[in-house]
Amino acid sequence: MLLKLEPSPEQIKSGRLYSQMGLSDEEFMKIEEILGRLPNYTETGLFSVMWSEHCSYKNSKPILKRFPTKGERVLQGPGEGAGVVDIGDGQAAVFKIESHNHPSAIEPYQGAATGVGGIIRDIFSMGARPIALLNSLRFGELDSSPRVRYLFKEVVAGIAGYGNCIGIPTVGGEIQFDASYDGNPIVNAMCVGLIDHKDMKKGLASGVGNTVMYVGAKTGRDGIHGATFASEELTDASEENRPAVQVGDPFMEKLLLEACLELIKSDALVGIQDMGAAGLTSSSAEMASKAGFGIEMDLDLVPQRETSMTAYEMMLSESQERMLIVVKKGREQEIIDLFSKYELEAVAVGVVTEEKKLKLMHNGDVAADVPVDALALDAPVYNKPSAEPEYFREFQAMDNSVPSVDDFGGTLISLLKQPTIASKEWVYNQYDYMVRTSTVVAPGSDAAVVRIRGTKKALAMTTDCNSRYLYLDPETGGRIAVSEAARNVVCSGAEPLAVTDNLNFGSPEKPEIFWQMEKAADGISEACLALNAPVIGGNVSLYNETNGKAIYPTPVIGMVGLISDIDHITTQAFKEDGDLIYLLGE
Amino acid sequence: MKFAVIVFPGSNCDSDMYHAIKDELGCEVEYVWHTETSLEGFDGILLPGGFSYGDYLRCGAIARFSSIMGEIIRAAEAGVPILGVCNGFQILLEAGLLPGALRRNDSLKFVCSPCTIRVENNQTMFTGGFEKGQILSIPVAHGEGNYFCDDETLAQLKKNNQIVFSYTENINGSLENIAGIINEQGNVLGLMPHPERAVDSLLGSADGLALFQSIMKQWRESHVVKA
Amino acid sequence: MVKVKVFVTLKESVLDPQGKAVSNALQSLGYDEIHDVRIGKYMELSVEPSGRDIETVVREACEKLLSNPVIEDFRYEIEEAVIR
Amino acid sequence: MVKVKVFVTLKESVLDPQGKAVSNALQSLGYDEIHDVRIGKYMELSVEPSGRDIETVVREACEKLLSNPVIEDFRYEIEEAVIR
Ligand SMILES: Nc1ncnc2c1ncn2[C@@H]1O[C@H](COP(=O)(O)OP(=O)(O)O)[C@@H](O)[C@H]1O
Repeated sequence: MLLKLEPSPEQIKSGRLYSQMGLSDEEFMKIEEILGRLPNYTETGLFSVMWSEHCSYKNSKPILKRFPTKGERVLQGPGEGAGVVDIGDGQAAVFKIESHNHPSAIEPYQGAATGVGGIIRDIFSMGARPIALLNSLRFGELDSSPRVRYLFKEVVAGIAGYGNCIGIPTVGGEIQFDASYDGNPIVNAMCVGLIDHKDMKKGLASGVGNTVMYVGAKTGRDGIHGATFASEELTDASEENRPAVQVGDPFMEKLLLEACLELIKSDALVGIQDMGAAGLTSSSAEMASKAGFGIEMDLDLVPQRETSMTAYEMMLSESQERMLIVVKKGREQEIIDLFSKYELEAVAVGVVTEEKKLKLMHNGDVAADVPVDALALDAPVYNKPSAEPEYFREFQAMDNSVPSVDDFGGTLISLLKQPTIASKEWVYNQYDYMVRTSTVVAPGSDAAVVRIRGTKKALAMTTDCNSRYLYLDPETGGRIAVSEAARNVVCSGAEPLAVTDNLNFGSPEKPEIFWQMEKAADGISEACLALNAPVIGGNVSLYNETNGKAIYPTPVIGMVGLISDIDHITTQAFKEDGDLIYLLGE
Repeated sequence: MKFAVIVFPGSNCDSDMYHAIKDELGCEVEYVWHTETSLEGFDGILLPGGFSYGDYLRCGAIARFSSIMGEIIRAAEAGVPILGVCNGFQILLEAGLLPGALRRNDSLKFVCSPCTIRVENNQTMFTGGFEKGQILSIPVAHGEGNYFCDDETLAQLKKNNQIVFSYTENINGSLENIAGIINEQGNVLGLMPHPERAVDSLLGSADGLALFQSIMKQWRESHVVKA
Repeated sequence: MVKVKVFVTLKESVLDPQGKAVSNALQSLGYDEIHDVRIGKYMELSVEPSGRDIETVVREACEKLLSNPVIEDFRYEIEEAVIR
Repeated sequence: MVKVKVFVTLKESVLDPQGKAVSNALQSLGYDEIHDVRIGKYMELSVEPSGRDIETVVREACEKLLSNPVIEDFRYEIEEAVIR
């Protein structure tokens, strides 16, 4: 057998090899202190992905603390795969938004497709049936370069390709074009699901002796270090040292979805979590840490697509369409049978242990042995310095002026021609927005409306964010983003329930960017409080910069509202000749 | 009358079809998993849309080897009404139960939108409830709905009145605007538009309901005669 | 293991919209000398020699599954087994 | 006219869901000897000889448009011009 030579612990330290994985000198010292020894190569890898911004939120935790997360309807706030809000009759809505900006910049079709696949897994790993998808996209100016057009075209095709195939309608979204996104597009995908309260599941690995099982696609070398990659800014060199790109398999995920929703009904299931960013590492460490237990896994048992994979590669792979589940000891065969009906593999790969450690065996050796809390809970948190940017002071000092318009008709037409304002039919006609035959209000109106079969209820949903406002004044812009979402939901006849947000910003190492994050969060919080629409989950995507230049601050707001009677749905279009038109508000 | 909705791995309009039959038509219906080998007790067979086997290789190419297909072919010969919608149509073509093939849309893009089709033949067990020439609003959602067959087959289709539906506007490049065809025997219909998505005016159109009603009516009549 | 290469192409009489789109794109990129593009599938199979005649197996697989005779033609090449 | 054949295949470590589905299907059809299927694209170009080096033109077209270097590799064969 071919053995790959990995650097020794001493070489990792003396050669500062950890820094290539995204760990700082201080972080490496902290790891050494936690372990009381030098970490080996695999262990260094585990820490590097778990302590990346993408998994640990080390730079954004102080920001997220500002959000109101509680409310009388909230059944699950931030901290699980997705948030859950009560919608009455023992039912709940489950939703979350997720970014796939960096992968989409490199390989737009697969980047967008796997983004959709990932957010769907977040929903069904909670035990919910996904019922709708939305997205929020940003690109450079369309006519600025063929590359931008290519990104746009392929991202849309990737979203369509995945959502259409798996059979979840893509019912809404928004798109803006602006030069600030030239080299760094924004691709955020949101999924909404439906669940009965009694079926809610958590990502918990509890009960000593219970079995840890791996289900779904085999592990390959794709996406190794994706989480770290997502936590770095894009440079021209990114093209070369990018990880093997993940390819989505929506067909596999459709089978996984149906199998998992059947599994949820089984009392053999203890916990379930999807393998998203940092794959096997984050799912195992988080499930164990949250439950207060440990996990021991034998990596030789992990289904592998490629030969001679190392422990490091298996643990860091971001192969798609995989889940980690914990089942009651002795009930494994039932689970294997259930998955085999869907032509899927379910393999026992480990056990829950008393000692709160993640212990990995590979080829008969201990490949890693680290405290789970050190990976998951005790990741460093930074309070980055913040500073009001120069540009903001200048803008504030400027006088308000009203633009003078002579030719109203001409100006209106030229506005309507702006790609950001123009009809998005070209985009949404590529999305199957009707599958599941519940889409009452299709793309093209304000919020989309999806009925809940067997009831009079429906959910209204939307994604919104005008990042230009946020650039000009992040606090006011944040308030506007939430208010716009709420207006869209209300105009469809719904009462806002809750919010999921995706904080897309530049590098938090820059005080001006961190300031934007703080202010935007304050604005969002204020509006959420005022509208009684708490934040029940979300995602953070930082380092959205190309060669040092940041995107506009883009905290995308996803909002879901409840319509209690489908007879009260309202749509955007004028209905009849002679109807009166009113203008409400200031 | 009792319908079977065949579920292949990757089918995703199965529940839409099921609810159309159960909730809107008010008829008995059951899902049948593709590994089954019997369709005993069913009076109508529905192959729903979706992406069986991910539409990998060619749409419908892999599904047509499912074990249930042997039974479907037998049922076709026995005159049982069989309806294939979208991916179901693709499977019927691959299985040779209908002539021709579907290519990628000429736009090379997936198209989902409301759509109008014309009833070209109302003398079938599926279209008895329509007028000839009637225009129906039935949505489409497909990437490969561009119908093709050779000249000889086309001449046959025309001669036997097998072209049942055509698009009023060619949305995908289909030969002669063909949206749906029937077999010579008249009991196997395949079409790209989704009648099961047009059974409730809340969602935009209920024009598809009459298609299912026609099947039921025909069945009732033939069973009254037999009884 | 014997490596088999399978080529599936659209029949000549069948229009190839994808090929046409690619050839237009090439023209607009300035590759005027490229006139006509036809796009098909290329498959590599690894076949373990069994009792059956490999050529029969491959031909059957092509006829039954890998190509659709209504619109496609196929061709295959069977490579000599590589000795390691 | 020179006929050029282009083969575009997925890079080795990139998942090929399509190939996997087809190889499962072949197995269940009883072709147990077919173990592994990888599916790629096969293109035939007709190139009119111009002042430019044909190989350069083809390579550039492959890099720029016909393949996606992030996940695919390509290979081409240039046939001798056929005299009619
Ligand atoms: N911007 C945000 N606002 C609120 N909650 C957030 C935000 N970003 C992340 N979270 C929450 O932090 C938790 C961890 O998120 P994440 O690592 O993205 O989960 P996953 O691994 O499932 O993608 C989730 O519960 C998520 O909802």
